[in-house]
Formats: sequence, C-alpha cells, structure tokens
Amino acid sequence: MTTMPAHDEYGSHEPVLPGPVDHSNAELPIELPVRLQMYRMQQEIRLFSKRAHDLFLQGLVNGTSHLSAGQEAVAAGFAAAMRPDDWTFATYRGHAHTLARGVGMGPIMAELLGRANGLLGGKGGSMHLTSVEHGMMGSYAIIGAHLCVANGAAWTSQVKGTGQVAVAFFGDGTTNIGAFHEALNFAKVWNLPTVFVCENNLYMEYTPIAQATAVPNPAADRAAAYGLESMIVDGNDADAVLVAARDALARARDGGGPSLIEAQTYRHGGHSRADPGTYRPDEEVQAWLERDPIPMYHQRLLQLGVDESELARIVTETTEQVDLATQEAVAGTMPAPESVLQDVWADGSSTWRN
Amino acid sequence: MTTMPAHDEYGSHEPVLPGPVDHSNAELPIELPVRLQMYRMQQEIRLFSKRAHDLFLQGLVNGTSHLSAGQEAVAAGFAAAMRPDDWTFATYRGHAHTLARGVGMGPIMAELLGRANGLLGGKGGSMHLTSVEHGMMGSYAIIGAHLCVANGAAWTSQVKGTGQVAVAFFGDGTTNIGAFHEALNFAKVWNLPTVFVCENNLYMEYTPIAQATAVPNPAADRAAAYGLESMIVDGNDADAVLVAARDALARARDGGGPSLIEAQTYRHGGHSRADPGTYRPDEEVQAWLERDPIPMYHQRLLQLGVDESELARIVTETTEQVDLATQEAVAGTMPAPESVLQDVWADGSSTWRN
Amino acid sequence: MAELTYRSAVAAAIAQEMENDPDVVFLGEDVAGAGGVFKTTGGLLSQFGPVRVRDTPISEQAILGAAMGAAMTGLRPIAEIMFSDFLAVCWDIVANEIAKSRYMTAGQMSFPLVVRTANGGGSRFGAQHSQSVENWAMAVPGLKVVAPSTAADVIGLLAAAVRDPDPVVFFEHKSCYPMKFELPDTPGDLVGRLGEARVVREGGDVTIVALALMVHRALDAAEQLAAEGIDAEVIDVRSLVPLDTRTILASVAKTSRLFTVEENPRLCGWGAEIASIVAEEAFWDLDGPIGRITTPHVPLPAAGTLEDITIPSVERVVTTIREAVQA
Amino acid sequence: MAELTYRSAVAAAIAQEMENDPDVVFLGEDVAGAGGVFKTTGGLLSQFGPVRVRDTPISEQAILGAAMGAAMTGLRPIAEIMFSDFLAVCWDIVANEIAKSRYMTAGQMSFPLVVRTANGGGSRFGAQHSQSVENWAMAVPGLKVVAPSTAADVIGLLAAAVRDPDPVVFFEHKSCYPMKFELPDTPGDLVGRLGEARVVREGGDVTIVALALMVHRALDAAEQLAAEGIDAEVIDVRSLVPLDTRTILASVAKTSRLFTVEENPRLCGWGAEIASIVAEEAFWDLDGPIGRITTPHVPLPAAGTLEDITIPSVERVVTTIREAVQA
Ligand SMILES: Cc1ncc(C[n+]2csc(CCOP(=O)(O)OP(=O)(O)O)c2C)c(N)n1
Ligand SMILES: Cc1ncc(C[n+]2csc(CCOP(=O)(O)OP(=O)(O)O)c2C)c(N)n1
Ligand SMILES: [Mg+2]
Ligand SMILES: [Mg+2]
Repeated sequence: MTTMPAHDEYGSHEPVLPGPVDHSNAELPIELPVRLQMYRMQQEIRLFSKRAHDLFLQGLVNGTSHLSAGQEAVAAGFAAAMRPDDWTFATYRGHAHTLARGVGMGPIMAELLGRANGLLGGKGGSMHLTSVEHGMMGSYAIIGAHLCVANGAAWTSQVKGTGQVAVAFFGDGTTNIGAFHEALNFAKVWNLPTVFVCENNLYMEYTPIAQATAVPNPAADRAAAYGLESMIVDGNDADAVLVAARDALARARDGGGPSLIEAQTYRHGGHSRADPGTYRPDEEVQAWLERDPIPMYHQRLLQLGVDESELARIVTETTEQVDLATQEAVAGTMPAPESVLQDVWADGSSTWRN
Repeated sequence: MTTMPAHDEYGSHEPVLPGPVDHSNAELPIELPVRLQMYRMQQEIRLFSKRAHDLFLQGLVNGTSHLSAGQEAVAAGFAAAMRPDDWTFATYRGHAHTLARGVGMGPIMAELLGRANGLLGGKGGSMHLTSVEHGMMGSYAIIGAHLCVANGAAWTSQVKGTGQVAVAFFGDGTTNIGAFHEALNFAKVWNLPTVFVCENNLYMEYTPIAQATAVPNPAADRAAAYGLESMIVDGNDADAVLVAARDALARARDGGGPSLIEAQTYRHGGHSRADPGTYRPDEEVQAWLERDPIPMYHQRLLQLGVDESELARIVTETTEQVDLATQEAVAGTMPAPESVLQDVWADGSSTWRN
Repeated sequence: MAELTYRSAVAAAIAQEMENDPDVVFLGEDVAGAGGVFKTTGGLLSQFGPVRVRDTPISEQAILGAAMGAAMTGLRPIAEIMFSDFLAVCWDIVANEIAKSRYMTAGQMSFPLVVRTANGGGSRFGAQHSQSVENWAMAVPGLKVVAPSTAADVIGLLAAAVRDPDPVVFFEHKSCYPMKFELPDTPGDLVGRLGEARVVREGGDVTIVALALMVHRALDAAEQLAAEGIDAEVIDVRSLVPLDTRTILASVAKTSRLFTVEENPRLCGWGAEIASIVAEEAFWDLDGPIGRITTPHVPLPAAGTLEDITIPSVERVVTTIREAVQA
Repeated sequence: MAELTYRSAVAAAIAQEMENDPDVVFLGEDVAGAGGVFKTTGGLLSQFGPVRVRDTPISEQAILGAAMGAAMTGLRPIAEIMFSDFLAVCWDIVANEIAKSRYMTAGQMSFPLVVRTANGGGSRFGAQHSQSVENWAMAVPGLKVVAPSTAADVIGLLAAAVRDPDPVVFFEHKSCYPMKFELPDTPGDLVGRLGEARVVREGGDVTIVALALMVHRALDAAEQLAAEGIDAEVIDVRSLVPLDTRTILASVAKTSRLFTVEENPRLCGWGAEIASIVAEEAFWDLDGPIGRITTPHVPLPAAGTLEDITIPSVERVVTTIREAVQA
C-alpha cells in the first residue's frame, strides 16, 4: 500500500523565517561608491515599484505586472558587479533587473502603461522588458526557456573570446522545470560563462516552494548534479550578493565555467498585481518585512560612516526621477496602429506572402 | 577570456572499462528457481536479438531496431523481481523488457516484420512494443516522456491503493533531457511508487555519455537533487540487479516513494541496426565482451551446482522458441489496409467529422 | 433559470464529474490550495480532498505525463495547463505521446483524460500569455478539441470531455471568464455532446462560423449586419475535433456565402480547414469567395490599444462581410 | 554538371556557409564526431574544428536556446534537431521564444538562425519518427519555413536561410536523402532566395501544388495524367513562409483548377491555407472544387505496407485528379 505525503491547506503551512542579518558583511572589501550605487539602485527599484503599484490602482497600468519589492538586493548586487557588456536574462519579474542595468525609468514606466514611448513601443509589456544597448537581453514570461537562451549568449562570448558573461535570474519554482536541468548540464559540459541566479522567494505563484520541491534548497541542493558548487547567499544583503556575484563572474570570465547561486529572499507583495498574497502565514510576512533589505542597508551605510543626509538626497533624487518618469509615461501617446504589423521580421515588416 | 573544454575526436576517447565480476553475489539470498528463470530470460533476449539481427540482414525487418545484446541482466533482474501487475515503461530499446515481462516471441517478431499478427498489428513497430495484459505499458521512442508517464501509473496505484509499482527504464543519455528532471522531482514530491532505472551503456547514439554529462555517473550523481539515495548496480550481473530491484520495489510498495537506480552495462552492437558502432575504442568493446552477462551467469549457476545439461536444455528450448516465433512471424500476412484508419479513437475509428 | 459566470462553470463542471465518478482526479499548478490563478477551481480541494485534487510543481511535462499514465491505468484525470501558450513546454507529451499511443498500440490503451487550459487574448498579457492555439491541437491526429463560448457549454462539454474515452484538449477563453450566462433548468447532470456545432442565430444571407469569444463578436456583428439588411446565420463550432461539418455545409447550402471568424493567427487555422472543406465539398453552392477574418499573422502585442485592433473586432467582422457581400 | 545526393548537399551547404562567414556555427546531437545520424554532416568537424562544430547532450531545449542566445548576440547558428518530431520537446523555444522575441522587443533583437531537421515518412519508423510537421511551424507567426525537394535547393535555400536575418525552420525530407540530383554549374556560392515557388512542370489543365518528397510524386503523377490527356502544371512551393502566392494564383488563373499534395495529416495543413487563399482571392477563376490530397488524419503506422498507403502515392494523386476533372 503506497501512501501520500501530507497536504498543506491554503496558507496553513509552516512559516519559513529569515535568518539574522550578518553584520560582519559590513567588513567585506567593497568600495564605498559601489555601496552607495547599490543603495541607490535598491531605492530606485523600490520607489519605482511603488509608483507602478499606485498607477495600477489608478487603472493606468496595461495588463499584469510582477513587482520585486523585497528582492532588490539581488538585482543591485549583481548589476553592480557586472561589466557593462555582460548580459542579463530575466523573467516576467524583471523590472528590478532592467532598472539595475541602467535602463531609463521613463521608457519602462511608459511600457507598463502601453504607450508609444514605452521601451518596447507597447508591444512587449511589463513581462518582456528588454534593452539590448544596456545588456538587458530580455525578460521571459514562460518559465525556464531563458536559462537555455543565456547559454547561447555565453557561447558567443566563448567563441569570440570577449570575456562577456551571461547572467540568468529566475525563481525557486523554476528549478523544477525541465529547461533548468538542460541549461545547467549544457553550461557545464560546454564550460560556458553563464551565471545562474535563483531568487528563492519561497513561493511559486501561490504555492510554497517546499510543497513542490524534493530538496530544501531548490537550486543549491541541485548544484552537485551539474558538477557545480552549492552556493547560498543572503539575497536581502546587497553586500553578500555583490561578493558572490564578483566571484562567479570572475570565474566565468576566466574560463572557469558556470555557477549556480541561490539567493534567499522574499517578495513583499503578491505574485502579480492581481494577488494580495494571503496564502502566506502572517508571521512569515512580518518577519521578512522586518528583514527588508533597504532599511538594513541604510543602517549599514550609516554604520560605515555615510551621512544620513547623503542617503536622504539619494531618496529625494530617486523620487524626482520616478515623478519625471511618471510624467513622461502618462504624457506618452498610444502606439500607432500600424506598429501591430511591424517588426515581425528584420526588414521591419510582417509580410508573409507576395 | 573563456575557454572551451577539449573535444574528443570520433572514437578516440578514453575507453571506459568494466569492473571485475563480484563473485560474492553468488551468495546473495536468491532462490535457485528465480536464478534459473533469470538465466532463461537472458538467453531468450540474447537469442531473440540475434535472430532479429539475422532477419534484418535478410531484409525482412521493417524499419529500424535497437537491440539489447549485453544489457540482458537488467531486464531479467527487474522482471524477476516485479509483481505480475507491476508496470514496465521502456524505450525504443524495449525488446528485452517486453520479452522479460513474458510477452510471446511470435507477436514481437511479427511486429518487427510489420505483419498483421504482430503485437501491434504492424502499426507500432520495433520502437513501440506494448502489451497491456503483461504490464508492458509501452515503449517510447522520444527521449524522456515515459519517465513522466510512469509517474501517472504510479499515481493510479497510490490513489487506488493497489500496491502496484511503475518501473521506467531509460538510457544514460536520457538523464540530460528536461523530462528526466521533472519526472524525478514530481515522483519524490508526490511520494509515488515509481522506480527509475538508468541503463548506463556509456553512449547516447554515437557520442560517449561522458562528453555530454556534467557528472561521472549520469543518474546516480543526480539522485541527491531529488532527495534520493545514490545507487549504482552492476548491470551485467542479474543477481545484483534482482536484489536492488527487490529493495526498490518493496520500498515503493510500502509507501517509501521513488528510487533511482543506475545499472552499469554495455551494448554489444551499435545503437540501432544501421550502426556498426565503430566510434568505440576496440579495447573497450573487447573488455565489455569479456564481461558478457550471460557466460558470467552461466558460470555462476554451474558454481552453484546447476548441471550444465540443465542450462543446455534452456538454450535448446529457447532456440526452439525463437525458431517457432520466426516461423510464426514469417508466415504472418501483411496488415489489412483498413487498419490504417482504425484505432485512433476508443470506438475503433479515426472519424474526425460527420 | 440559474445565472452563472463562465469562470464558475469550470469548478461546477469539475465538481459534477468528480461526484459522478470516483476515478476523476484533478491536477495542476496552484489549482488546489489556491483555487487556480483564474479562480476557476476554488473549493474543489475542500470538497474532494487532497487525494483527488492536487497541486504540482512547475513541471508541465510531468503534469501531462502523470495524466497520461493515470488515464492508461484506470483514472480519468483532468489536468490544467495554466495558459494555453504553455502547451509548448509539454507539446511532446500532448502531440507525440497522448495523441498517438492508442493508435501505435493498435488500441490496447485508452486515454480518457482532459487537458483544460486558458486560451485567447484580451487581457493585455502580451505574446506569451494570450495566444489562441486551438489549431495546434487540431492539427494533431488523435486529439479531440473543444472550445466553449458559454457557461452552459463549459459544463456540458467539459462533462462530455471527461466522460469521453479519448483525450480532449479543452480551451477555455480567458476573456469569457467574467461573462454571465443563463443555465438551462435541467434535472441531474448537465452533459453535452462533442462534435455538435450550434446554430446560435439563424439567417439566410451569409454563414458566419466562429469559436469561443469570437462567437459573441460574430453575434453582435450579425445584429449590426441585420440592421443593414444582411441576414447572417451564426454557427458556434464548439468542437473542432470531432467537427460538425454537416451543420456548416447545410448552412452554406442555404446561404451560399461563408465567413469564418478566428482569433488565432492567420496561417493554417481551423478557419482554413473549414474554408477548404467548403471549397471542396460545397463549391457549387457558393455564390462568392470565402472570407476568413483572423488575427493577422503576428504575435499578439501587449498594449490594450494594439491588442484590440489585432484580434478580430465586431467592426472588422461587419466591415469585411458588408464589403464582400456588396462586391 | 556535378551530381550530388540530397544527403551530401546538406554538408556541402553548411561548409559553404561556414567558409563564407566565420560567425556561422553548427550544433546538434551526434552531428560533429559522428557526422550525424543521417550522415548529413560528416567532415564538418575536421574541416571547421570543435569551436564551430559541436556535439550536444540530448537536450533539445538547451540546443535551441543556445542557438537563440547566440543569434541575438552575433553568431549565426545552425542547429540540428535530429527528427522533426522532436521539435515537440523544444516547441516552447521555437514557437514562444525564437518566433516572438523580435516582435515583443519592437525589433531590438534579430535571430539569424536556422533549425535544420529531418522530416517526413517512408522509413518505416512509426508515428514518432516520421511526421511531417512543417505546418506546425507555418502556424506560428515569426518563423520562416522552408522544405527543399532537390539537392540544389538544399544548398541554395540552406544558404539563403543562413544568410537571412530571421529564424528559418528548414525541413529536410528523410526519403529524399538518398536521391541524386544534378547541380547547376554556377561559379561561386550557390545561394537561393526564400519565398519563391518553382514551376517544375508547365501545364494548362490543372495546378498541382506540392512540397518536398511530394513534388517528385506530383511530377510522376503529372506524367501519367498527361498520357491520359490531362496537362498538369506542378508547383514546388519550397518556402511556406514567405509564401509565393503570386506564382500559385497565376497558375490557377491559367488552369482554373487547384490540387494540393501534402504529406502532413489532413487537418490545418499548408494545403488548407493555400486552398483558402485561392477560394478567397481566385474564386472567380475556379472552374471546380479545390482538391486536397493529404495523409489521412491519423498518426503514421510503422509497417511498410501500411505506411505506403497512408502517405499520398503517385496513384492516389492521379486517381483523385482524374476523377475530379472528369466529374
Ligand atoms: C512554463 C510555465 N508554467 C507556468 C507558468 C505560470 N507562472 C508564472 S510565474 C509562476 C511562478 C514562478 O515561480 P518562481 O520561479 O519561484 O518565480 P517568482 O514568481 O517567485 O519570482 C508560474 C507558475 C509560466 N509562466 N510558465
Ligand atoms: C527527444 C529526443 N532526442 C533525440 C532522440 C534521438 N535518439 C534516439 S536514441 C538516442 C540516444 C539515447 O541514448 P541513451 O538514453 O543512453 O539510450 P540508449 O540508446 O543508449 O539505450 C537519441 C539521441 C530521441 N529519440 N528523442
Ligand atoms: Mg518564487
Ligand atoms: Mg546509452
């Protein structure tokens, strides 16, 4: 007689609590300007997200969106470590990474609003943010594929000897899809300069990752299956992320092949704009809100001797940026109807017959 | 600057040699009738394969075929351990498992020849041998899928509480496809009574598995990624296989969930009937031929006191069986043309319109 | 007469079938604990328990593989693939395994299973979450293909699909979920039949064949055309496989003109199939060219303003038919 | 004039393009060391080395993902998917990623890549290794789709596909591999153009449109029909996307009758698309029903005797057209 494992009722599962902040990370050898840059990035992502949420509540946002409030440190830590010509591959939850790579807020916001001045002219929307000139090589909305695509960019780097690295970000839930497995094995066998970053925020859409995964650490516990080192990093601490990222990027650039990093973090909101996130135990949400990466980092910078006013200035500047971007987006016209038939092909057309 | 791993030239890679026979397996607590049954099964598979090859050389075999000469001990050991109502899921290299589950040689041979009296009326061919009444739940010709399908049968067992176990056999090359990963994780998370058996014969079609896999043991080194124990068994020793199979089947039946077993073995011939297998180092082929599971098992039975004449009788009987099956197959008529339009649907038709 | 949304009809249908047959089981991502991302399957877990209603990892191949293996061994699974676009990640299981295994085994196995999936545009989700891919399934021999346009058909046809001994891919239209419909007051289970189109509006001048969301647009268009003196017959195909060609051919015999209204991209859709059948079998009935109104052959854009002009609108249906009839 | 098999033309084309452009790279299962399971790619590894010609694990998603990522960053990959049936295991990368990403990013990215794959029946491999799935690709906006019938077209169209800035799915027909063809004596590279059909036989009575292996059967059928006094024009479509509708419409304008000969299963094939285009745009040119000659809508059986009566034969083409014309 075979038996079934216990099934958790909706929201009734055991809370997964964050570990304590590792204050010794303040001593990591990170240049202060880089730290300030990461602080700014995190604020940019947070304040932009908040505005996007507000605009959604005002009925201005087109379609869905998936925010990253709570997960900013991962995007900031990696972007600060990457070379400008490195490549980012993100998911539908890609606003953070797009901003962190330096793409302007205005075009992103306009894209969310479905405007002609959007980053993609309104054709891609929130889930597909891309800016090739910034090395932001796309946001992919179907789970798994982009890990394989990142390998392709890494292959170009390898063939051409440019030293560029491809970094693919994805969620915990994504570790259970076939493409994850194929991408990791392929990267190792071809010794590709790909860095795979799992942002483990403990949930798929609404289902706790522990209910869907055979191992406690969905990425780290799979590393050995690809001949890789198991690496877990505090995804709510930009310093920890930066150091792990620098290591992995350097290894990839030096011909040392791929890495797989699991960053433990939490999303403050629901999965997407339609989701209040009520399936999560209150205690868990509370504990992670207290472990918010931004106030923690604020404290660290103060402790490192940065003046409160300098941090306040960053917030003010960022808020102004967000305001400007909002104006830019709201002022945008709707996309021209003819754009529907454009850009299927490289000649700009969608012509399939003569 | 990133670098590439070295690339082996065709057939020039390092040979992978078998370990020595573990003679202590003779002491495993296995009933003699079971041992004799496994000997017979192995001979059935070997002699049937030889005949299929001969008929191919005579131009009688329809399409392709993938033989298992050299890998008989895996099929025999598992079939001897399984309950009649357990389920087998095999690949295109499925003749061995079909025979081992007790399916008649005549219908199998007739299927290879594309005859009306074939197991599948000629509609499936060599790569899709199936006999539901024998628990032979199909041979699947596209890599990966059937691992997922086996889970479904296991789920039925779990829901209905029948204690049946689903066993999926697959090759080393199959461990690198996405479906492998999804199936293993799913089986563990759902605690399904599925036993996954990798027949590691060291090659995909023509490419050595080591060139395509991030870890030395393609299945065993992945077990931990699914919370499973790493298990390697000598796939050329039916006794070793039987014991591992009994363990895994008992665990699955008792609600202990899935297992993943890697059986190390070798195919004596090429990948399919079209392939001479010349990409393999001579030394490697030679060493594995010397490690042929059948003579080794023959020796073991003699050593256990079985009379040479009893073994000779099994070979004679089996040869007769193969002769009979050949006659049955060759005498078979060609399938009726109308069968082309039959059995798309459960009502026996292929009608898609009124 | 009860009123029901198309969305609620889904859980109602599944519940009806799970009550009717203990072998019916249901699996998918976020379908049990969370009640489905489209809120179509709420309440099923508490009603039928975790043995029969079960959440899965994000592993579409594993999901449909499990459905297939369960179906061949005695269960009648209903599997949800969250968005129909994701059929692409498990297409091998659908097109190569589920569809072909009965035939390849000369009828030894049956696959009484249903793959439910949210299809179609209108939600501004962009090109990877808005496709209409019913034609992918229609092109594969061995699959039955259904796409209801009303709540009653969601129940009736889903019930029929669950009871059918063959695999059915069941396309629910995302833009229909919030729509309200009246249900017939039938005692007992509501069970439809696969392979029957429905004439939703009778008319003598032109035949309009439509599916799912497009049925509602075709009906609106027919009202506008009626005001202009063009009397359209509107047919809801409902089931692409089996296909009720008889109803379509009979209508064309009466009206002598055929128009199809398809949401899928232009090339090789079900509209082309129906147009070709009519061009072969009812050629002499036709008084003019066959018109296909489709989404242009482009991926779907995300912006609402763009999506709205891409998918066939009531206005486009009206204009196309008016111009064709007046030509 | 040199003579070449369709099989050898594959490596010749790849070699030509790899010599022409250092960014051209080639990957797939067993393609490098082993020269391909159909022996189509022998010699490339030794000629171009392991950086540009590379074996992969059995990981079709990884293969096409790598091709896609490489294409967007400056290489021009050619990826082999061993059998076209296996496109189903990586259909997401093909249909959802490669096809749509240029459009979704408003043209920021280009995907100059080719997916080569062995398509079609005749080898008695059964339902999972014999399909003709060119219509799967044709139904997805954003993919160009090519299927050559001769060695010269293998070279010319593969070269054109490699040089094209858009993704091309290139269907080689397994049953054509052993066929020998004469090559034109052109100096320099042999490069064709996508989107041009070829009239392979001129005729005035009926138009037969065919693809790949079916072109040869259509030609044989045309000879037999000619002996019976029916003068058929035979068109080799060659490229399904872009589609040379002009050549087809011009032919139908001349002959007034259209027949398509397709190897793919009946529903929603390219034949239906062409039939529908003609039924809309050349309706008044037609003197009789449009006939589609296809494989019935069933998976392919393995036995040779069964496979041969399932795929359209010369005889079936002749009979169908004779009966239609005489009706
Ligand atoms: C193949 C596929 N299956 C399902 C989905 C629907 N889906 C979108 S996001 C999501 C959860 C992903 O979880 P995770 O990988 O942890 O990322 P997170 O959203 O937490 O960042 C799911 C199931 C999808 N987009 N693609
Ligand atoms: C998805 C898929 N890709 C490729 C193939 C072609 N193919 C058939 S057998 C084979 C090698 C399989 O190797 P392995 O899993 O080791 O099994 P073995 O043949 O050695 O028993 C390949 C690549 C296939 N059938 N399906
Ligand atoms: Mg997550
Ligand atoms: Mg192998």
